[in-house]
Order: sequence, then C-alpha cells, then structure tokens
Amino acid sequence: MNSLTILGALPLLGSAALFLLPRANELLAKRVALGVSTVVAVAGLAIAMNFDRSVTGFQLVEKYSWIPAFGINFGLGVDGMALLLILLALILTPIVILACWNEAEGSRWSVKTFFALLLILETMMIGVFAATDIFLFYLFFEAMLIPVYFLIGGYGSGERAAAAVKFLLYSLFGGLLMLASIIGLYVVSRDQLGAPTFDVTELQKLSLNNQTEAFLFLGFFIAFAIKAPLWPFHTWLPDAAKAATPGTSVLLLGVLDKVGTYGMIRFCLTLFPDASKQFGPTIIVLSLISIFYGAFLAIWQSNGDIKRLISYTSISHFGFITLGIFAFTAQGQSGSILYMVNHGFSTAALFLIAGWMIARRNSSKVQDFGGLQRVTPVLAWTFFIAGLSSLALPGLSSFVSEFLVLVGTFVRYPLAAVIGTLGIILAALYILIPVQRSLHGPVAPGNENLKDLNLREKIAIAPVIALIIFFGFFPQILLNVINPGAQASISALNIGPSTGGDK
Amino acid sequence: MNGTSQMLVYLIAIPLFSATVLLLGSRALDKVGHIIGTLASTAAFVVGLLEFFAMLGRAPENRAVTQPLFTWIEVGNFNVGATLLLDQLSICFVLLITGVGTLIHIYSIAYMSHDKDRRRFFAFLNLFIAAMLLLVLGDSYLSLYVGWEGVGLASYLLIGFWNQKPAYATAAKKAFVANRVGDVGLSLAVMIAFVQFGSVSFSGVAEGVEAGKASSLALNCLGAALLLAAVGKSAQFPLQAWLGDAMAGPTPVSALIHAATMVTAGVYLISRSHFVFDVASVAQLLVVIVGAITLLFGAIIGMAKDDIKKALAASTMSQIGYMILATGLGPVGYAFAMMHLLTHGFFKAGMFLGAGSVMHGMNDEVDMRKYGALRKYMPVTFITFGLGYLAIIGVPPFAGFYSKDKIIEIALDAGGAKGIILGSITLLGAAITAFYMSRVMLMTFFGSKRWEADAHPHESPALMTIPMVILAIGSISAGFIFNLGDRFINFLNPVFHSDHSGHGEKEHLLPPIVVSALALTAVAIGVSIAIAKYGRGKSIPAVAPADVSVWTKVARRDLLQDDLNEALFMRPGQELTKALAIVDEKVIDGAVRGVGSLTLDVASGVRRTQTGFVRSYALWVIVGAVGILATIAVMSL
Amino acid sequence: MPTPKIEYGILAPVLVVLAAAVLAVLVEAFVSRRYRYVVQTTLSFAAIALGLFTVILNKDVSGRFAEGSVAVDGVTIVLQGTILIFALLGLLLIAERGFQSFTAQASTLPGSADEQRALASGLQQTEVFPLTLFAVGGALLFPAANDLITLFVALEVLSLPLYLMAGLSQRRRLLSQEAGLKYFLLGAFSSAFFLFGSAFLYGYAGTTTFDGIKLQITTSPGNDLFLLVGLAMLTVGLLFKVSAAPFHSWTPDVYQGAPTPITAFMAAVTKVAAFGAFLRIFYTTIGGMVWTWRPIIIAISILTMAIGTIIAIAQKDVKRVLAYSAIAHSGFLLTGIVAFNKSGVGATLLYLLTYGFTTLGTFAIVTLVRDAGGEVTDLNRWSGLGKRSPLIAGIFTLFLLALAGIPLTSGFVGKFAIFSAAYESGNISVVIAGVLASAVAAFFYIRIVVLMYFNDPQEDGTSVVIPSPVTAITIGVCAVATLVLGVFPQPVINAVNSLAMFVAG
Amino acid sequence: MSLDNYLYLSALLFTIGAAGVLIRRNAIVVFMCIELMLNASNLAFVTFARMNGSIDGQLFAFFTMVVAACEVVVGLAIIVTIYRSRRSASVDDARLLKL
Repeated sequence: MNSLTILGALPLLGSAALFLLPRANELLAKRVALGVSTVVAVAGLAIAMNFDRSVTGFQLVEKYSWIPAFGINFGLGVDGMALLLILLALILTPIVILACWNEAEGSRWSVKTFFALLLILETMMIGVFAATDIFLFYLFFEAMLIPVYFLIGGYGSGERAAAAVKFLLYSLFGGLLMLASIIGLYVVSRDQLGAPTFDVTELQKLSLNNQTEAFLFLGFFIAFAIKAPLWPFHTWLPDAAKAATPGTSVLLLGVLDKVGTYGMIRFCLTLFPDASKQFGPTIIVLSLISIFYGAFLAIWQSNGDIKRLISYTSISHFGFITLGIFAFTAQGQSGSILYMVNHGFSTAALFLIAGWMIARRNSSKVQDFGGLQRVTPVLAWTFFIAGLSSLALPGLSSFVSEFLVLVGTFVRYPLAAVIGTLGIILAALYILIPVQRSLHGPVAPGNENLKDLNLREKIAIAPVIALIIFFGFFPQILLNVINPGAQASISALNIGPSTGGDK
Repeated sequence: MNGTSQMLVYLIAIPLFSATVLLLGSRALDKVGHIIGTLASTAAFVVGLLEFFAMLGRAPENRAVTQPLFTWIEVGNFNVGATLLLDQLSICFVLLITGVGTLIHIYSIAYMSHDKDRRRFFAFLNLFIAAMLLLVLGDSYLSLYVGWEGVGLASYLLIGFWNQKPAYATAAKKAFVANRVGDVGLSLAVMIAFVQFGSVSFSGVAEGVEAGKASSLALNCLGAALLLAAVGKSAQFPLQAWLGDAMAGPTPVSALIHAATMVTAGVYLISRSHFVFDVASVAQLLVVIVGAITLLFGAIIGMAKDDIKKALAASTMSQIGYMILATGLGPVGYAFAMMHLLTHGFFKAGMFLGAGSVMHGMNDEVDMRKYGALRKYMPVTFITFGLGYLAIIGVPPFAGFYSKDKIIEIALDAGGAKGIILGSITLLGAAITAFYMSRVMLMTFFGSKRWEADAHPHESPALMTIPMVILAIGSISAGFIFNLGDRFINFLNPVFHSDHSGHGEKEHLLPPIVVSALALTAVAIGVSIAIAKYGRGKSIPAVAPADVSVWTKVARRDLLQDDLNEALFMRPGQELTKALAIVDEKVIDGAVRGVGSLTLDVASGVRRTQTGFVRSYALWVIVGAVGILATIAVMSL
Repeated sequence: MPTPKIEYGILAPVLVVLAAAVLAVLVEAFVSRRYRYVVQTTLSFAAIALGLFTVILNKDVSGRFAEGSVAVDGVTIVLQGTILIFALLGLLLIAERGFQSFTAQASTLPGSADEQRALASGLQQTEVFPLTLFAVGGALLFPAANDLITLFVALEVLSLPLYLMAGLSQRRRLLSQEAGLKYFLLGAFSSAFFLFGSAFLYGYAGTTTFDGIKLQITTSPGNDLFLLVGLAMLTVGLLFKVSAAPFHSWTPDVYQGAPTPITAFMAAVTKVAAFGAFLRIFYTTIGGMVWTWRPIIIAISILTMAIGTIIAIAQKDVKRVLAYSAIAHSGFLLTGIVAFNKSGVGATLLYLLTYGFTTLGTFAIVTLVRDAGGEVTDLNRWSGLGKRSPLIAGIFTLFLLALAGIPLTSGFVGKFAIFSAAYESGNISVVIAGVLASAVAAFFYIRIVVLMYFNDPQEDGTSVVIPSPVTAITIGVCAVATLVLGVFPQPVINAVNSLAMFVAG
Repeated sequence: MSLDNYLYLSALLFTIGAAGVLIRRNAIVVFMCIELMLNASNLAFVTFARMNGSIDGQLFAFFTMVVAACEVVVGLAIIVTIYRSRRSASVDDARLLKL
C-alpha cells in the first residue's frame, strides 16, 4: 500500500500532462491544473481519514532500497506533524491555483508552465514532508528550489531575477551545510551501525560525541534557520516575497518555509538531542529577536510595501514557532506544530488578498490604498479578518497556537515567555496600522472605482477564512493528531518536567 | 457540586448568530437588520431572566450552574474546556448586559435611522453582546480571554464605525492597542496560573490557592498581571488615555460599551479573582492605589472638558476608579463594587443616551458651550438626564448615593493612615464629581442659549426617550432596592465567601451616618461652586477661554497622559523602528551583499595573476615547486 | 640472457590504439585526400572500439606485466575503460564536419592567400586523428605504468600530440597557436621537473620500478634527501597535468584557445589519465609517505578549489568559466587522494567518470552556439538561449547543475562519494572547504542559467546550429549518463567498487 | 672525486635552465633552457646509475634523449608557425589569452 507515493506522483503526472497541452489553450491548462490539485487534495484527505491517532511513530510507511552503496532508501511515512503539513500543502495548492487564475498572464513565460511548476512544487512539498530518509528529504529540500526559482524569476515582478538568485543561493548555501552534516551522519552511521543508513529512526540509535553532535547539529540547524527564516538569516525572504507573484508567496511562506521548522523538530531534536539542549537557550534568544525584529520592520513597512510587510510579520511568527520548538515542552511543541498550520492559512489569506489589492491598484504601496472598506467591502473584510488572525485574536486559529507556544515557553523559560508576550502588542500595531492606512480613512485617489472580489476570488478565499475561524474554536481536532508525536519527541529528549503545574 | 443548565449557550449563541446573519446577509436585510438585532438582544435578555429566576429558585449555596460544551484545548496537562459558568456574579452582568443592551438597541433604531450602514451597526452591537456574555460566562481565564478580546474587537469596530474619518479610525486603533497592553497582563496571568496550579479554570485556581500551591510572590505576580489586564480594559491609570478618544463612536456605543458594560470588565475580573487578591496583599494594595489615582484623575479631567461626551467619559473613568478601589479593599469591597457597577450602569448609560438625545436635537454638536437652556426644548431628556445626575453625585435616595456612600465608608474603614487617605480621596472625588456633573447640567440645560445659528433643538422620538426613561427609573430605584436588608450583598455572598452579616456591628472609623453627612457636604460644596461659576446670569464664552491657569490647560490635555505615552513609548518606538530598518538594509543584508561583492573583488583581484605571460606562469610553477620542497623540508626536520 | 616476456593480450588496449595511430600516419601519407576522412574516422573508431573490447576482456586481470613495468588491475581496467569511452565521445566531436573546427592546413598563415586556397580547395584536416590516437594511447598507458620510465614515456606520448592539437583551430588561429605554444612550453617545463624528480627517486631507490621504490620506502623509512626531492618534483609534474593550483595557469588559456572538441577531449581524457597515475603513485608507490604528502595535498586541494571557483566568478567567456570550473573540480578530486582509503579509490574513479561525461557534454554544446564568425563564447551573447532553443538550454542547464553538484545529477553522486571518503579519513577541513567552494561555485553556474532563461536574447546573429548526428549523439549520451548516474548510480557504483583494487604487493 | 659533485652540477644546470625559462623572451631560447633542464636530469640519471651500479639510469637517459628529440620536433613546429604568423618569436608577444 504505497498511498503516499501515488499521492506524490499525481501532481507530477498532472504537470507532465500540462506540458503536453497546446500552449495556446490557457484556459484548458488552468482547468486541468485546478482539477488535478483538487483531486489530489481530496485524495490526501481520504488518506488522512485512515490515519491512526493513537500511534506515535510513522504511518503509511513505504521503504524501497535505492542506492544501497550509500544506504539510501526511498522511504516515505508520516506522523501527525507531517500529515498536517502535507494536508496544508494539498489544501492551499488548489486555492492558490484558483486565486491566481490570471496571475501568469503577460509574463515572459507561458501560462501552462506556471501551473505545471505549481504542480511540480506540490509533489516536492508532499515528498519533503513525507520523507523518512534524510537523504530523500535533502533531495526534495534542494529540488524544491528549482520550481520556486523559476516561479519567482519567470513570473515575478520588479527585481525578480535578483530575488530568485538570492533565494536560491541562500537556500543552496544552507543546503550544502546540511550536506556536510549528512555526509557526517553517513560516515558515523557506517562506523557505528555497520552499514550506512539515512533512516531517521535508525539514526536515532547513533551515539555521537559532543563535538561531532554539535557540528552536525549546526549543519542542519543553519540550513533550517535560513529556510524558516530565523534572524539573522532572513534577508532573502522580503525580497523573494516582494518579487514573487502572490500565489508563489503563499506557497513559499505558507508551506515551504515550514520545512525549516519541520526539520528542526524532525531532525535537529530527534537526532541531536544533546546539541539541541546545548544550543536551546541561544536559539530561544534568536527567536525572541526574530519576533521583535520582524514586528518592528513590519511596522516600518506599513508606509512601504505591503508584500514586504507581510513577509516581515511572518519572520516574527516564525520566531514564535522556533521559540515553542526549543522550549522543549509538550505545549510548546504542539503549539509550534499547530502554529505552522495556522500560519499557513493566515499568511495565505493575507498574501492572496494583498495580491488582489495590488492587482486592482497596480501598486503594492500601502499608502496608495485607502478607504477600501467603502469601495470594496468584501475585500476589506477578508483582509481584516486575515489580519486579525495574524495578530492572534482569540477565537481565531492562530491564537491557540501562539498561546500554547507562550505557555509552553513560560514553563521552562518564564522570562523569555514574558518578553515574547510583549510581542502581541506589536502584532496589534503591525496589523492595525496598515489596516487603517489601506481600508479606513477617506477613499484615496485612484481607488474610487476598484472592483470588489468576484465570485472566483470569493470561492478561493472563503474556505481559508472559514478554516481560520473554525480552528479557532475547535483546534483540538488538529491537536489530537499532533499531540502523540509531539509528546514522543519531547519525552525522547528526557529533559526535566515538560509541563507545568505538577509541583 | 454545581448543577448544569443547557440554556446558557443560547445566551451567547443567539446574538452571535444574529450578528453573523447580519454581517453575511445581503443589502435586502437592511430593512429588517435593526429589528433582528434588537430581537436577538431581547431574546438573550429573556434567557437571562429565566436563568435568574431559576437561580433564585435554588438554595444559595448551589445557585451556580455550568454547561460544559466541548474540549477546547488539551495538550499534556494543559486542559481547557469550553465550559460556561453562571453564578450570582455573572448573572448580575448577564442581566446588565442584556438589559441595558436591549434598551440601547431600541434607542439605536432611532438614533442610527439615517445611517445607511445601520445593519452593520446592529451586527456589531450583537457581536459585542455575545462577546461580553462570553466574557462573564466563561469558567476559565482562557475562555474569559476570548470574550475579553472579543469585546475589544467589537469596541474597535464600533469606535471606528465611521472610520472614513481618519481621527475616528485612529481612536479605534488606540483603544485596541491600549487594550492589548492589558491583554499582555491577562496572558501572563493565565500562564502563571497554569504553571502554579496546573489549571486555568476559576475553580481550579481557587482550589490551588486554597491548597497553598503557590508562593506569595507568585500570587502577587498573578494579581499584578490581572490588575494590568483590568487597567487596560477599564481605562484605569495609566492606560486610561484611550477612553476619551473612544467617544468617537456613535453615542449608543459610548453608553453601552464605554459606560455601562465593557469598561467595567476589569472590575469583574478582579472580583472574579477575589481568591487571588485576598491572599496577595501587595497586588491588592496596587489595586487600591490605581483606583484612588484614577478616580481623582478622571474627576479632574471631567472638570475641564467642554465636550459633553468626553466629560461623561471622564466621569466614567472616575466612577470605575471607585469600583476598582472598592475591590481593592478586600472581601467587604467586592459586593459594593458590584453594586456601584450596576447602579452606575443605569445612570451613566442613561446620561449618555441623554447626551445622545441632546446631540440628536442639536445636529450632533458636542460642545456644551454651544448648548444652554435646553430644558424647555427637551423636557424628557432633561428630566431623565437630571435624575441620572442626581444619582451620580450621590443624592439620597438615588442609586448612586447608596453605592458610592458604601464605598466611601469602607474606604474610611480600611484602617489607619490608609483609611484616612482613601477616605479623604473618595470624599474629594465625590465633591469634584458633584462639581463637574453640575457644570455639565448647568451648561447644557440651564443658562442662556448659545446655540449655533442652524440649531433647532427638539425632543427625540419615543424610541429614544423610552429607554432613557426606563434607565432613569433604574437610577432612582436600583440603589434602594439593592440595599434593602443587604439583599444584594447576601445574594453575592456565596461567590465572595465574605460574611457581611457582621459588618453592621464591625468597628467603624466613623459611624455610617457621619460618613453620609460628610459625603453630602462634599457634594453640596461641589454643587454650590458649580452654581457659583456656571449658575444663573454667569456668561459662558462660546469658545473655551485660553487665558486659564496652567492646571486647567493640563486638565484639558487629559493630564498629559497622551504626551507622556508619546514621549515614553511612541517616539522611542518610532526611532527604534527606523533604526532597525536601517540595520536590516545596511548591516544584515549589507553583510550578505558585502560577502558577495567582496568575493567578486577578490575574484577580479586574483584574476590578475593570470597575466597571459607564459613566463609568469612558469614562475608560478617554480614557486609551487619551491613551496612544496620547503614544506617537505620543514616537515621532515 | 632470456628474452623479456611481454603479455600482448593484456597490453592489447594500449597496443591496439598505438598501432592504429601508426597506421593512421601511413594513411595520411598514402591515402588520397578524398577518402582520407572516411578512412581515418573508421580506423580511429574501430581502434577505440577494439581497445574497449580488449579492456573488457581484461576485466578480471590483476598483476604486473611486461617485466613489471606495467600494472594492470581493477583500477587500470576502470580507468582505461573510462578513457576509451571518453575518447570515443571526444572523437565524435572531432569528427564533426557540419562545421569546420580545425584549420585546413596548420602550416598556412592565418588570413593568408594560402589559407584561403586551402579552404577553397575543400582541404579537410585529418592529421588530428592520428594525433588523437597517440594521445589516447599515452593516456591508456599513463595510469597503468608501474615504472618511472614507462610513466615518463606515457606522459610524453599523451602530451606531445595535445600540444599540436591545441593549435589546430580554424577560427581565431592566433589564439589557438598561442594556446599551443603556452601548453607546449609549460608542459615541457613541468615534465622537466617530473624527470628531475624521477631521477632522484631512482637515485634513492636504485631502481625505476614502483615496486622497488615502494619496497625501499617500507624497508628503510626515514627522510632520505633524494626521496624527498624526488617526491616533490614528481608531484609537481603530476599536479601540473591535473592543473592544480598553483600549476593551473595554463589551463584557462589552453582550454580557451584550443579548438573546442580538443578542449572537450583534453578536459575529459587527460584528467582521467593524470588522476589515474596520481592514484597509483600516491596510494601504492609512495603510500608509505602519506604523513609527508597528505598535508601538502590538502593545502593544494583547498587552494585549487578556492582559485578555481573564485576566478570563475569573474569570467565573461564560457570556455574560460568551464576551464576554471575544471580547475575547481581538480581540487575536489584531490580530496579523493587526501582520503587515502579504500573508499577513496572508488570515489575518485566514480568522480572521474561522472565529471568526464558532464564536461564533454558542456563543451559539445559550446560547439553548437555559433554565429557567422564561428563559436560564440562570450557569455553575454548566450543570454536568452532558453528562449532561442529550449532543448539545448535545458540540457546545458542539466550539465551545469551536475557540475554544481545538485542532487539527482551525476555530479552530486560523485561529490557525495568523494567528500564522504575524505570525511571518513578524518580530514574534515577539506570537506568543509569543498562544501563552501561548492556554494561559491553554484553562484557562477546559476549566473549562466539566469542569463539563459531570465535575460532577453540579443539580436546579434548568435544562434544554435542543428548538430549533425555525431555531436548530437555525444550530447545525448552525456546527458543520459549525467541523469542515470545521478538517479540510479547503484550498478555503476557496484562495478567500480568491485574493481577498485590495486594489484597486491 | 666524489659523485656528489655531478649531482651538484646537475642541480646547477637544472636551476640555470629554470632561470633561463623565466628570464629569456625568445621562444627558441626558452625551449633550449628546457632542454638544458632535461639534460640536467640526464646527468643526474647517469650519476645515480653509477652510484647504484644499476643500468636503469643510463637506460632512462636514452629514453629522455628520444623524448627530447620528439619535443624538439613538436616544439619547433609550433614556434615556427607562431613566428610566421606573428613575425616574432618572443613569448611575451603571445598574450591574447589572459585573465
């Protein structure tokens, strides 16, 4: 039963089909892309249905020997975290395709290629989260860059080529550092386990000396910190997000960057527990810096570029995620994982709507908007709700995750949690200031007759908003899936009391 | 122990549902939007009443009922259920919220009749009702948090209801941010509670405190955090600055949210957490101090305001100061705080509606200097407003007298110097209140006409006057009814576990009658000064005189709180932001780009070695050879 | 005195090719011009094919032959096989006649009447075939040599033809001739060092056979002056051949000046041959001296990676970029020498195999991008190639990714193998350096990709000619090899690892 | 007299040759300097042969001479073509390829 392989292969086949389509018939290409991605999403949900919550390890496991000489297997499998992130990707892809229906028009490259690249990317996203073989993971990790690179460089705007290259080099650099560590693991595993292996569960048996462990940990961590992105490895993100089309940005920030935080949990914590503990406090500090740094720069962007603004808010949010991960508490862990999902949705909403605003106004400057609430109420409302979820308003999904992260941190690092909590004030500012500038006030010149959301756009955004609200009240549905794995990874660290209140 | 009730959820569900319908509904709903909204609120009120009578039907010790809905969050031992709790304390709020709320809905039908966005307005009102009910019905600090921010959101939306006016949008934002500062406190409180007691439900924390799970330091931190939350929401010092600007919202909003209900949430939070404050003496003292400062603060600002709504807002601030102060005075205080809260709910809401009615008649003029002699033109408004006025300054037998008098009393009884100071502050507050409320009264309804040319004052329609009348009746009777045989105190007793039965015989600093006498004298003084200044024959310039003492100027500027915040937080913040932006651009990204360009420079530098002269290449070969020889030689030494 | 025993069967690969070379010379002399091209190509391909066949026959052989002057073992087999395959592909490029790469008559003056006449008369350059065959012969012998004399002779047989071939370009003949001159002078210069080194090794060991030298080192360890001098000088000679810094200076100039098919041939074949010899000498002959030479090689390796990658960034000519990338790859390959362990041998052989295919493919594509004046190597004029001919640009991108060592390409497999071997030997410094160098290298490979895809094509007559079958085949084979070795390397790895054994003793 | 002196001589010759390569511009002369280096090696070979009392050294020397001869053929061919097209045999003039 290799359902994951099939799931991952579907979009790839779809993209192949797209390439075969005639260049001229763009509508057909779009429909095919939408159809395929929807089918995949449904299939994914179907698979998720028979996911056993009680099991902590990997499920739907597949394993085929690939390059025995290097101990490389084609190994797939999911635990709660991976499953949810895959579902996130599967749900967002059709939404993006629908939302960005006309995004690729007028680019230097053909429309069908755009959607084909999106589908390829979907495959990569499934693979990277489903891989249980570090090498396979690394492979998807690097391969992902290529479609994104072309999506930014081929369809972006402004400094697209430069941004694409910056993105690529940053990631490649990180990837190569990770490669160094992977080589290390390969050699160590061959010495200790007899035969080399990249199987995550196998590798946990290794016993590394402190120096090696720290060395290998850093290789992985920096790669993930660049992806995440954690301060000070973040500067590629705003440029990329600004240059990329909104759809690309959604997948980039919504899903791809989660690979970083995902990797920290999946690999850094499980493979290098001691190094994780050793570097934990430092990373906590970096996370706090990210939270505030991102927030302040987002506020600064509120008289600048709206896409940059959103990407800086994401940097702040990623700060929260890493904070939760390295708090080493059940709440922090589950909170961070839940945060990844929620942030996916809220950022998606923000970017899509911002994209529509920009497309209507032909400007991404926050100042150029204004009074949209009067002109385009629906657009304004959806943007406002998305913003509220980004500032973690109780009752919306992101509140639960953010709060869990903070509680989880408070248990182990009270001071850090207190400082982190101050971040919610800044969150209010970096959302409400742009909201006021762009939605409130008198209608700015040039906005008088902007069109409100059309049906397609409403259909695209509705599910996202619905999920944001729904998971605000029923996060337990997700948490039930997340908890077992999170608990396991924390108890594997065996690091003192992982939850408070038990004194 | 507690019974359960299946109806509680409807309290929240009905208005929430109606709000959703009104928001998502099409323009077709514009016709009936206000009706739906009002009906929803009324329905909630009815449910509340039913629950109330059901409660009275039960024995005092098990009057509280709960309704578990579903598991909200469960991670490890962090377990929060979505459960509703209705006890004596919450029922008071439920009735206040739904009751006053309903009246204000009715009032708004007329007040907003000309606004094309009336449907949205009612949606927001319903949303507020729902959130506020969730706030008072949640059985844990986290559920309370949801309502807490929910009302914040509703208030944001309603203050900014006319957000096409930039100033209004800014006011809304200011309110939200100030509240967020308070929310930080609430978040921290929840975290501390969880870490200390492993639970965030009221009962759990209460038991934890009983069991002495937490150090007194922890408890005081918890208390301080809760206080911070209360300060933010209830516009207490030092976070009070937003309330004045919040008057940008439509007047019914000011009446409901920024007078009767939301701003009193802080009082609710502290009373709800009495079990913490009872044992956290430092935090409790802080509460008293904050209350004392604010009640004077508000009163002083109130004296300087010419904008009728702002004046009323200042008085709200000050009155809540009274309540907070009362809650800080331990078991005896909570009940009286609640009593004052309810009475205040009546008369302040009534007066705001009155103010709204005046504005309605004076085509939205708010400057009292442009009023005058309106009593003939708006009799009903005048009477209802007047009754509210008598109530607030604490003239017997009106509501305010009972509640405020009790607070002054217990303030004096606080014991020692504390008692003296607090007592005198409360008395002083009473005097100032009397002064500025009389000032409002005189400038608005008495004296000479100072209207704008186009003003044609007229009495408001029945839909507006009836709620005013009902509230006025409340402000007359409430205090008396509550106080009859301490029934209100006894009613709340099971919640606060503070046996008031003995409080009659308790040793007083001064006998109650003396206290009342003092209070009334203070009031008398205040009123007479006001009459002397603004009474018959005194001319009131149409524009506020500029040649006034620096104190007046300061008072007009809200005692410089805004300037202080500006100087302390906003400007440094903006500077920091600018600095960071430069850092990001120049330093961090600069470093990255620097590495890039550096490599390029190095490249073009090293490139020079490739001269094209074959002889120089040969030279490199020799250099290499010698190098290798040398290394080998060195190593083999 | 007994007659020396020569195992012709086992030496067949070398002998066949060299014999064919001699034959080819005669062909030049006696076959009429009209048939020469056909005859030469047939002869060359036949020879290479036959050689390949004999190599396969030898696959289980392991031992010393021709009185111990030649060692044929698994390593030799793999190397000879690789060399012959690359020679075949190189020849395909050389045999391309869709467009003239070679001057009709090397002796005519550039731009002179003679040249015009030579062109007009449809003269076709065919001396290049015997030259190539000689070079291949030398290349086949070089890694098999087990004796300093054989090694030296093989080196010269490999090098001398290349000096000439480098000068045969039809376009930009001055550049080509200059390349020839530089290559020749520096080559001769370095072989002088090589020879001097051999002399001292002989002086130290009293014999020219590797086994003798090895024995001497193991029996009487210690730092004999002769040994050290000899070692150093010999190393210089070899490092020059693999174009390691600081002996790399010739590489960019020669790669750029030489006719592109020759560059491709050199880049693939000589690198394999030279590293083959490198492996044998450093792993077996002077393996006992590892503690002496390893630090040096580490330093050289890092220096080479650095120089190669960094200078490549600043290049504007595609052939020069590739030349510097070749230098950088030498640096990576040296880490295989540094490893000095079982997996080091296999990894180096694997890397050579993967790199050869990729580099042949890249240069093959360079021959296709032309305008009226011949090949266009100015990078700026490559911009928009992705629009002009997506297929070629795509394949070129594939090769570049392989050179950059991106997963799913052969380049990654090679890098992974060789770095892990070095890591295993505990020399993590070279691994780190290698990884960083790869990061820098990625930059200029990607720059070319950006150029091809994200820049608009210039209307300057630059176009991609439709390759005739020979070139097409080369490109196809290389592309397929690059992919297959990247995705399913297992069989090849198995084969290489099973063979990667030096003859015992 | 001791054989070492021959080695010193050969080293000297080698150095002279190398120096010549660096100093002289004329391609022919440069090439002759290289030949000098080769012959220095030859001298070393025969000396060592004498030291070790083995024939291999002399053998190697012969091989070297043959190879040197080949190099002359190839080298002169190249140099002559260059000279004919440039009218100059100076190695410094040939620097179109650089950087």
